[in-house]
Amino acid sequence: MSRAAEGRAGAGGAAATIDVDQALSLYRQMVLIRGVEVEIETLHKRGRMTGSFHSSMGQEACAAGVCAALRQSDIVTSNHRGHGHAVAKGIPIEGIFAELFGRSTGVSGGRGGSMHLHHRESGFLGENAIVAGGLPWAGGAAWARKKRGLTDVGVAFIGDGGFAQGVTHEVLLMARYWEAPLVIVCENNGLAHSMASERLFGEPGSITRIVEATGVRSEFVDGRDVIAVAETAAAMVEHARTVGPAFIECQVFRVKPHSLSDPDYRYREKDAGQAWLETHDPILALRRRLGEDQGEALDRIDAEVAEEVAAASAAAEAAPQTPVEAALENVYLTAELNKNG
Amino acid sequence: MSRAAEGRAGAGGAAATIDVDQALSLYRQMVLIRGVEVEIETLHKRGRMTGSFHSSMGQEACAAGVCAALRQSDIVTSNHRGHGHAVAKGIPIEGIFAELFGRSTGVSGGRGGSMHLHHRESGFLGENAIVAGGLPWAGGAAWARKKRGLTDVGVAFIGDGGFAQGVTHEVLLMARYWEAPLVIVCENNGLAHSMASERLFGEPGSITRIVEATGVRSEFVDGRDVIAVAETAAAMVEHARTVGPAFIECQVFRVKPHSLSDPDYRYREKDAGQAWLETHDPILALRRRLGEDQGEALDRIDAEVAEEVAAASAAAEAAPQTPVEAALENVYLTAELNKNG
Amino acid sequence: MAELKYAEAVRAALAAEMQADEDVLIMGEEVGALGGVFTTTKDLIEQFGPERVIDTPISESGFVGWSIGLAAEGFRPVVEIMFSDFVLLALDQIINLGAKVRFMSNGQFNVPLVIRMPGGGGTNHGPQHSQSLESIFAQVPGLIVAMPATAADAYWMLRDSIRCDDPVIFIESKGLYFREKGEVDESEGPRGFGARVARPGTDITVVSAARMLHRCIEAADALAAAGGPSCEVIDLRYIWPLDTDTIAASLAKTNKLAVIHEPVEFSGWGGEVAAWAAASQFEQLDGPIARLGARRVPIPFQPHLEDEVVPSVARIEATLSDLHGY
Amino acid sequence: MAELKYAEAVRAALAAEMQADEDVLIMGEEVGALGGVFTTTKDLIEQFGPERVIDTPISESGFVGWSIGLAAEGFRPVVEIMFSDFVLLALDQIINLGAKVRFMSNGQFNVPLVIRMPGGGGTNHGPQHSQSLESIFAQVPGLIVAMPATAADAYWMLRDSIRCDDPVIFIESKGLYFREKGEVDESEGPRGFGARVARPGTDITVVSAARMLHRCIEAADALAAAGGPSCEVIDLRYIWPLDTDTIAASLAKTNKLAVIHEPVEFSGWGGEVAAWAAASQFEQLDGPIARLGARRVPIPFQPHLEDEVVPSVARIEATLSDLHGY
Ligand SMILES: Cc1ncc(C[n+]2csc(CCOP(=O)(O)OP(=O)(O)O)c2C)c(N)n1
Ligand SMILES: Cc1ncc(C[n+]2csc(CCOP(=O)(O)OP(=O)(O)O)c2C)c(N)n1
Ligand SMILES: [Mg+2]
Ligand SMILES: [Mg+2]
Repeated sequence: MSRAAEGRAGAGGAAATIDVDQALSLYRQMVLIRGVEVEIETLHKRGRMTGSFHSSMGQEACAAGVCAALRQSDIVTSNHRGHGHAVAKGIPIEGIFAELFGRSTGVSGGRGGSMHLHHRESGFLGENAIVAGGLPWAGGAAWARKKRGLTDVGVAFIGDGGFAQGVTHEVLLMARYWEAPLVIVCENNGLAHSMASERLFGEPGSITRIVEATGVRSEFVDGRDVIAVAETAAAMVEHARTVGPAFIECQVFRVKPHSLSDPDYRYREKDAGQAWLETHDPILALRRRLGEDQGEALDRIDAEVAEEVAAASAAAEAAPQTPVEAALENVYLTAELNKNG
Repeated sequence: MSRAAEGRAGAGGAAATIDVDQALSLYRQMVLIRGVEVEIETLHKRGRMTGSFHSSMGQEACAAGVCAALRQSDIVTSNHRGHGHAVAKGIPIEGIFAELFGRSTGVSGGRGGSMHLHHRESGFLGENAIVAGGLPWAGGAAWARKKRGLTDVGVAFIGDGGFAQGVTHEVLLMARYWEAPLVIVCENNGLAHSMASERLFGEPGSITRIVEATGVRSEFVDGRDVIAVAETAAAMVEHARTVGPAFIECQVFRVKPHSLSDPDYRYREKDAGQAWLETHDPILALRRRLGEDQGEALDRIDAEVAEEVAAASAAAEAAPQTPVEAALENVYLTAELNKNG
Repeated sequence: MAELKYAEAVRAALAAEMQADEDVLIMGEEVGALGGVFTTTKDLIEQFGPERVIDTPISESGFVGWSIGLAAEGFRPVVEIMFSDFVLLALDQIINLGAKVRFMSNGQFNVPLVIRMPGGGGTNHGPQHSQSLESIFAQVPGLIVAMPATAADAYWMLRDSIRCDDPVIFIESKGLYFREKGEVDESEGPRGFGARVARPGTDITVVSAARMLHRCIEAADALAAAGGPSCEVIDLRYIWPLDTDTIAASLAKTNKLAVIHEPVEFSGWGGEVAAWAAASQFEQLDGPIARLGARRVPIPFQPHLEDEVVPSVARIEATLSDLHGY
Repeated sequence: MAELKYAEAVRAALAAEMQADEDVLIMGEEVGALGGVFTTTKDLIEQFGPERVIDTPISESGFVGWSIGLAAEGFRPVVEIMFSDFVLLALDQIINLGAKVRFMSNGQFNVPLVIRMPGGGGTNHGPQHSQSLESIFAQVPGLIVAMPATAADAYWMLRDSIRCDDPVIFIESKGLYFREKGEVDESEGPRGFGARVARPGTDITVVSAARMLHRCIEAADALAAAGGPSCEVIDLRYIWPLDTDTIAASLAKTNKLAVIHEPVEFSGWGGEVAAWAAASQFEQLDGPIARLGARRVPIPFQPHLEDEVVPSVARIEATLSDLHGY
C-alpha cells in the first residue's frame, strides 16, 4: 500500500485522500473505543460497576471517522450509546471510567453515570438518555457559535430509533431555516432496541432520502469503512462550516445486546453480534487495508492502547467515591438558590 | 357546459369526472361554509359572540372537496380553523352557532367554543386548539376502524404550520408502518399566522415532496379548484381505504387575518385577503365554470343557504345559555368520580 | 393462590384482561418480542399476537395520541411508557387531549386508556430515568392516578384500571418489580379506589404509597421494636381520587399525621394531603403535620447518593420520631 | 416614572435588557413582525433586528431545546410560548435537559434562559388555552418560577429573570395584560426573590399570586368595607423559591392562613404553602388553613362558567369569611 491510502471518494464528492498517518490515527481511535467498551463490560460482569451500559462495539468507525473531521472547539452531542463519541471527541478516558464508577473525578462528578458524560473542554457537550433529546441543544449551540462569528460546527449523534422522534424533524427544519452549522449523524445500526429499522423506515438509505427531501444535504455511508466515513464527514462538516446543515446516515451494526442486561436472543439470533464482528469488524478491515507494512505500527498501537486503558481504569477506580453531599450540589448557579436543595 | 363537468384528472390518476349535480353540491357546501363564516364574523363584530375565531374564508374548496369524498361513517379531525371542515362533514350548523354562542345546545355543550367543535354522529371527531394535536387521534381512530374490519377512513386536517410540529412526522411514520387508513390533508395557506410557509418549507409543493420521501403516497393540489380537490381526494381516500395512508397538500389562501383580532397589516399588505378573493374566489370560479346554464340553480342555492344560515343562527342564539353547573359536568364517565369536580 | 413478583403480577393482570376482553390492546416500545424491558409483557405477543401486542416506534407523543384515538373508538389500549421520565414527551397529548376530550366533547367520547409507566428510583438509571412524576398527573382534571405498592395491588389495580372507562395513569415502582412479591388471589374481585391500612398503629398516621410505603413500614417496625411510637401506615393506592375517609378515620385515633413520598417534596402531592388535613382535620391534630419527600434536586445514579435525595428509611424514622416527640 | 399596562411593562423590560446586553435574544412564535399575540414584543424586531428577535416555527419542543443550546453557550434567550398550555409540548426539553444539565454536568454548563408564557384564564380562549400550570414547574429541581401580579413586577421580575444565570419559568397572567397597570420606576434596581405584602391586615394572612392576587385584594377590601376580617394579602411573586419568611412574619400577627390560587386546587402549589405552615407554623395557627384553587375540571371558555371553576371574588370572600368565623 502506498503512503497515501487510497481514499474512496466520500459521498461529499471531494476526491480526498487519507494518508497513512491519518489512517493510523483512525485506527488508534477505533482501538481505543473498543478497549474502553470491552473494559467497561468486563468491569460490569465482575460487579465492579453499576448503572446502565450500552456498548458501541462494532460502531467504532462512525465515531472515529466523524470526529476526525472535527476540531477541539467543534461540538458534539450524543445519546445513550455515547462512549465512542466521547472518546473520539477527546474526553480523557480516565474521566469516563471514573464517571461510570461513580467517582467524584468522573467527568460529570460521578452522579450521572454511563448516559451522562459531559466534557465541555473537549467540546463534548453531552450525552442524553432521552432518545433524540440532545438534538435541539446541538442545533442551538452550533448556531450560537455562528452568531458569535466563529466557524465551529456542531455534530449531533442519534440512532435510527431517534429518527422516529418528532423533535428530530423539528430540528432538521429549524437547522435548514436558520442555516445552522449542524451535522446530524444518524447511526443506523439496524435496530432501535428490538425494532428493526427496516420495518419503520425501509432499507438502509431510506432515512437519507427523507432528509434529502427537506433540502438538507444528506449522505449515506458504510459505517464499517472508517476511511469512507472520515471522508464523508470531512465533506459534510465543511458544508456545515460554510453553507448550512448536513445529515449523514451511517450504516453500522450493533454487536452487543442493546444494554448489558438485554435478552437480545428474544428478537435476533443469539450470536448475531459475534458473527457479524467476525466478518465485518471495522478494526480488522482497516488493518487488512493498511497491509503487512504497517503490521508493526498497528501492533504497537494495540499495545499502547491496552496499557492506556488499563491504567486509566485502575486510576479511576482508585479515586474516592462521590461523597453524599455532592448529591445536592450544582443544581443552580445562583448561589442563594442552592440552599433549597 | 356539458352535463358532466370536465374534471381535471386528479393527481390521483383516476380519470374521474364530476357531474353537474355533484358540482352543484360542492357549490352548496362552499356557499354554506362561506355563509357560516361570514355570519360568525358579523356576530362577533356586533359583540354578540365572544371567544376566539379563525375564519376559513377562501379555503372553502378544500373542506368541501375533501369531505365530498367521505361517507358519514368516515372520520375527520380538524384544527383551530375548523368550521369549514365541520360544516362539510355534515355537522348541523345550528349546533355550530350554538357552540360559539356558548349555549347548551352547542355541539360540545357550549363550553368549548370555536376551537372545540365535536360531533361524533357526523364522524367529526373534533377540532383541536393545539397545532397538529389532533393528528395522532385521527390515526388511532382510523386504525381502530380497520381493526374492526370496517372500511372507514380518517381524514386529519392540519395547516402548513402544523407540518412543523414533530408529532406530524411521528404520525406519518406510524401511519405508514401500521398501514392505517389515514389521509392527512395539509392546507397550505402560505402562512402560519405571520410565518411564511415558503420560508420554512420552500415553495408550495415542498411539503408534498418531503412526505413522498417517507413512502406515503402524496399529492399536491390547487385548493382554489374544488373539482380538482374533490378528484384528488377521491383517489387518495380510495387509496387509504384499500392500501394505506395518503397525504394531500392543498394550496389555499387565508383571506382573513389569522384571527378576529389579528393585526395582519403588520406582516402583509393590508388588503391582501380581499385582493386575492376578488381574483381567486373558489366559489366564483366554480360559478364561472358551471356557466350561464346553471345560473338559476346557483342563485337558488345562494338564497336557500342564506336562509338556512340566518335561521340557524337565530335559533342558536335563542337557546338558553349553558348553565353554570355544566362547568363541572362530563369530566369522567365513571359516575363516582364526577363528584370530585 | 400464587405468589407473584410485582412485575409478574403486572404481567398476569395484562394477560387476564387480554383474555377477558378482545378490545384490550397493549402498545409501547419493546412490549412485543422483547417482552418489555422489565419483563411485564413477556410472552404476551406469542399468546395474543402482534395485532394486540403492538411494538411502537420511539414516538411517545405520537403513539400515546394514537392510543387516545383507539380508546375513543372503544378499544382499551394499555400503553407502556418505558420509563416514566419519557412521558414528558407525551404530556400534550395526555393533558390537552386525553384527559379533556370527554369534557370538551360534552360526553361524546370517553377514553378507556391505561398509560403504564415505571416511576421512581432504585435501579441506578440516573437523573433522566428515575423521576417521580405523579404529582404532575394528580392535578390534571380527567385523569386517575394509580400507584400500586404490592404485587396484589399491581394485579388488581391494573385489572380495575383496564376496566375503567376513563384514562388512568398507572405508575409502577420500578424498584419493586423484582424485590416485592406477594399472594395474588385470582378469585378476588375489583378492589375499588379506596386506600388501605397497611400496618395498624395508634400514635401516628403515616400516609404513603408505592415504593416509599415499604420504607415507611420498615421505619415503623424499627420504631416499634425500639419502643418508639406505634405508627399506622396507610397505603393510598390512588393519588387521585384521594381516599380522605381512610386517612380521617386513622387520624381520629392517632391525632398525628405524617406524609411520606418519593416525588420532590416541594409542591408534591404530600402537600395536598397535609393541606387537606390542615383545612378539614384541624381539630384532630395534636401536632404539626410532618412531611418528607425527595429534595428538590435531580436523582443521582448511585444508591448512596439517591438515598440522600429520596426519603431513606433512616430519614423516615427520624421524621416520625421527631413528630412523636412533639 | 411611567404608568404602564402589564403587557407594556413586559415589553419595556425586554427592550431594556435587549439594550443593556447584546446576548439577550428573543425567540418564539410571532414575536417578530407581528410583535406577539399579546403585543409584548411589539416593534422590537424593528429596533433590534431579526438576528435578535427570532420568529420560530410551531415546534415548541425543538425551539425550546434550541434555546437551551444557545443559553448554555452564553446567550440569554427569552423564549415566548404563545399560551402556557403549549409548553406541555416542550416539557421534556425543559425538565429532562434545561433544568438538569447543570446538575448532570456537575456545573460545567448553566442555562440563563427565560421561558415566558401567558398562563391562566380570563380571555375566553377555552380549555386548551387557559390552564394554570405553575404547580408543575414548582416541583422541578433546577427551575425558578416567577409570576408577576403587577406592572412593576412584570417589569422588574422580567429584568431580574433575564439577568438570572439559571432557567426561569416566567408566567404572565394573560388576564392582566391589558387590565392591570401601574407605575414603573426605571430608576429602581433588582427586586430579589422575596414576596411582598400587597395589602396589610391583621386577622388573616392571605397568600396568593398573579391574577388571583387582585381578586384576593378585591375580596379583602369588600370584607373590610362590610366590617369583616382585616386581611393581609401577600403577593408571592415567585412560587419557587418560596419566601416563607414573609408568610411567617405575617402569620405571627394574624395566626390564620388562607392560600388562594388559579391552578387546580388538588395537588397545586397552595398545598405546599399549607403543608409548610402545618409543619413549621403549627404553634401559630389559630384555625384551619383555608385553601381555594380551581376545581379539578377543565376551563370552559365562557366567563360565567370559568368563574365557577377558578376562584371568583365571591368564593374567595366566602372562604375568608368562613375562616374568620372559625
Ligand atoms: C424518549 C425515550 N424513549 C425511549 C427510551 C428507551 N430507549 C433507550 S435507547 C432506545 C433505542 C434507541 O434506538 P436507536 O436510536 O436506534 O439507538 P441504538 O440503541 O440503536 O444505538 C430506547 C427505546 C429513551 N431512552 N428515551
Ligand atoms: C402547539 C401550538 N402552538 C402554537 C399555537 C398558536 N397558533 C394557533 S394557530 C397558529 C398558526 C397555525 O398555522 P397553520 O397550521 O398554517 O394553520 P392556519 O392558521 O394557517 O390555518 C398558531 C401558531 C397553538 N394553537 N398550538
Ligand atoms: Mg439503532
Ligand atoms: Mg397556514
